[in-house]
Amino acid sequence: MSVVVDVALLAFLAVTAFAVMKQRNLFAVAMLSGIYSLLCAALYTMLDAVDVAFTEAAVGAGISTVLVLGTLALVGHEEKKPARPKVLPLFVVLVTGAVMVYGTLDMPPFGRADNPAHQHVAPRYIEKSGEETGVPNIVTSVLASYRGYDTMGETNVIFTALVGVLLLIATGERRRRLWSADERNGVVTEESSEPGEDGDG
Amino acid sequence: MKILGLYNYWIVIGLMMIGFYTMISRGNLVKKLVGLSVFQTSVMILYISMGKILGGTAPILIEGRENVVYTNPIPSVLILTAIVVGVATLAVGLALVVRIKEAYGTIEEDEIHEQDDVM
Amino acid sequence: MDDRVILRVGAKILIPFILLFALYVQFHGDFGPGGGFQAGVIFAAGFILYALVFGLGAAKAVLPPIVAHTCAAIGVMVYAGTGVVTLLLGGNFLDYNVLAHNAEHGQEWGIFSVETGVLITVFGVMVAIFYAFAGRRRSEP
Amino acid sequence: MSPHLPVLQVVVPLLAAPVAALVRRPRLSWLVAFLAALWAFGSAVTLLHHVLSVGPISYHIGDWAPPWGIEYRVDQVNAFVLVIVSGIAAVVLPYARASVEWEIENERIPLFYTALILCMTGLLGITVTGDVFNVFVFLEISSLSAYALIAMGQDRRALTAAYQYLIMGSVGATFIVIGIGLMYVMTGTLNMADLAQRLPAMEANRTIPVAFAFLTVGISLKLALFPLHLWLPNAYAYAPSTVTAFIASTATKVAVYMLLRFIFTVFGVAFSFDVMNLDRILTPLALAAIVFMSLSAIYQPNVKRLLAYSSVAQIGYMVLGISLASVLGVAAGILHLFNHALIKGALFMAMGCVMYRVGSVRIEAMAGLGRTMPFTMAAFVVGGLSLIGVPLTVGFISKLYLVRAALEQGMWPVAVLVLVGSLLAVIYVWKVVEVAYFRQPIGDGSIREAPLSLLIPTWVLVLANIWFGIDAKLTAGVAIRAAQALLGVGS
Repeated sequence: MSVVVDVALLAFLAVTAFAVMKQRNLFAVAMLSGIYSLLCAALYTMLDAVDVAFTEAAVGAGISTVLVLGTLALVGHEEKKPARPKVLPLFVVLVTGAVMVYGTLDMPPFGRADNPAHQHVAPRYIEKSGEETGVPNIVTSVLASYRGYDTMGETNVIFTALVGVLLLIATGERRRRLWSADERNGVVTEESSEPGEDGDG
Repeated sequence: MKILGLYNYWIVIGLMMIGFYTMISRGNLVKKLVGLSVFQTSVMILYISMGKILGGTAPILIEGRENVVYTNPIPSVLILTAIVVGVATLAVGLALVVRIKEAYGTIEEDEIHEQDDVM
Repeated sequence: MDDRVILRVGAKILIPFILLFALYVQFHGDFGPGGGFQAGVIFAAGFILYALVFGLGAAKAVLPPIVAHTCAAIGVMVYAGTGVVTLLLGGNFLDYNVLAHNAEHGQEWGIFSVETGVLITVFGVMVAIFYAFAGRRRSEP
Repeated sequence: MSPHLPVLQVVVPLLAAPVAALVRRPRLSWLVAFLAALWAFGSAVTLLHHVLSVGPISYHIGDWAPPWGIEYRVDQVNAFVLVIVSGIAAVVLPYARASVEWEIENERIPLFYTALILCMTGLLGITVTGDVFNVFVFLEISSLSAYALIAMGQDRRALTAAYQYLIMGSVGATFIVIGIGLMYVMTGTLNMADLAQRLPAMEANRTIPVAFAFLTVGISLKLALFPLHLWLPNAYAYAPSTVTAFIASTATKVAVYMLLRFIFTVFGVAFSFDVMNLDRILTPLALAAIVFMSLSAIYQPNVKRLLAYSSVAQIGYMVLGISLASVLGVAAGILHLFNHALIKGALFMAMGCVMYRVGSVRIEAMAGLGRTMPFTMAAFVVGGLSLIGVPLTVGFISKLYLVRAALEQGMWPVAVLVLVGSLLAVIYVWKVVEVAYFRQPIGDGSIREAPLSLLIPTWVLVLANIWFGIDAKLTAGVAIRAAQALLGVGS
């Protein structure tokens, strides 16, 4: 049963991801990526990662979608160019994918209890966290105590994101006109296409 | 049996490739960021798949029961952090896109390059 | 205005429950899925819903941006401050065992304190980012 | 020394960031940032001293023993990098005050300093940690703040540069996460020392090489290794002067450190070079960077962009040293990491002075500055000489070690290419110097020398270039000990 659901969810995910790539109306893309997150959340629940599922649903389908929609309201929602395949990106992606597949060949099979990842650090969390921290949810105890420092970093990451967003678009008013630094002093402004643009080496 | 055991990973790799391709091949700046999200989310699925133990249960201790198999909590913990990082990156990226639109009047990569070359 | 009455009434009914649910998620995080981060997002979602239905101005009157920014900064300080307190009490950084007379209570306090920090920051950041995007005027092409 | 210094080194700046945001006054937040940088520098020097005299420190955060908890581990290598990052921050911040007031609008300044401290915090956190996932978390702190800081440039191209950096940086970070995940699935641990113990048992496994490949490519994106450097030139060219000076001399250096840490400590020199043959990829790429990027630098009409291309070439020198995988080679890489931070810091700060007075850093704008801004241009000349590698400067020491390391392995063509890189540096430095000293000043002659608040920090770095160029015993000694520690040979 769970295998069927698992396979079906992954198939839906693939279709959605493909639609995200193909769809040129960005509002639709925003909704599709929200759906993608919800499907992921469902998959995480199947995979016993309930905390992650909860977060993905709240963040991926909620906050991210709101942010993308808010941006689209400011920048317009039509992707202009008809998408045509590009050779170099396709090559890079295929190589990356092939390398990944090669890497999975010796990976421990999905879901086995004797996989090395489940043998080393995790058992102590499962056996001892109850008495060591008194918190039944192991994810919470690892997140907030054993690896609490990571979570402090994470809190700082979103604080950094806020600082970045405020620096960029804090005031309702448009920022003063951006100049090419050269205009200001009347020094030559002619900037013909620079040789070496984007590294011609 | 081995192939079936890896099936999950391969689909996820496919998802990753779609996201990565969307990100590096599209010219629209918002689309690139959505591609990035798909790419990152797919990596998260990969992590969560690694943590799953078939027949296990969510890693929340059940009192008074022995021999319960719990799924590995570590990937969950890492991915919770990664989700936050993902949305943080998305927010900064979108703020940049808003500013680029204001400065250039477009969010299409090739049109931006054209303008910079003329300048 | 009148045609949005269902939306307005609906939102007014929903928002208290959303905020309540956020608190439940915060405090139930020890026992079930949830925790500071999820609670912060849900808490922020309640405010964002308010802003969407009643307008950005009304939301900013309830929760001025400056408060949201302050929340974001204070949450980080609560988290790192917990670590500093454990240092002052003679433990390592973020060693919650020293926070109370025995280790288990100490852990409980420590986890509670850092989860609160996460809640405050996430709430502040999410609302402030929403304000920043929503308050920006559309640029002329 | 307080036993908690390794963690306080990072936590104090981390706490200073929200304080700087809360005070909301430009001057006050500058002060907070400056104090944070001073604290970081002081503790880094203390840590380095302690590590050199006593030995590596391991600090268990939360008092959970590794690999269950997160470990901070300070040894000869990262203590040295900590000193570089925090030292540059401590010099750049006094410089920042005037420069930032001029380039950034007043209401943004407090947040600007907040982002600057966050960037430093992130870099320090990456450097000091002994846990691979913690690396990723702090990497994102430093990257996100760097994207925002770069976008603060006055030219609108700063925005597109920041966006491009965000895209490439995020790909890099995601690759690093994939690599970490693959290592985790095979070993079940995230602690570096623990990984180093468990990985050798899996040499015949096909997953570990893939993890290695993803980590290397991801880090190479962050350190702008040719040909993954595309984000760097525009980002350096259009960012505010302070940001360029800080990021150019720290961010890529920390990325180089990450590369060192992963290939030597986590995977081990035997796996990286004998099994994966990393040198066969890194050496040609490093040489290509040195030659092609130096050539590109010659054609740049914007001096900051010219220096940015030169940075990609200089990263080539560092990677070249690492790819030799000998004590002398790795030491040369680490030494150049330090020296190049001094060189580029001084050069970009000199350009910041020019920006402050002239408002442009295009080559034509340098005309006559040798007369109107003598101290600034003198700083540029000394920095330039150091970049070329003239004796009595730090640049010479780096190249000396690098050439010796190459000759030690009989790779004389490599040594020749290092010297060719220096010759190319002569050309692009000369292009600027010629315009500055042999052309008539343009404009109405109102251009004056930069204020002392900019000149003094610039000259501090310039003098450091000479000081460590004459007396290289300290830096070279530390670099050699660091290299020995990384390669695991007698120390």
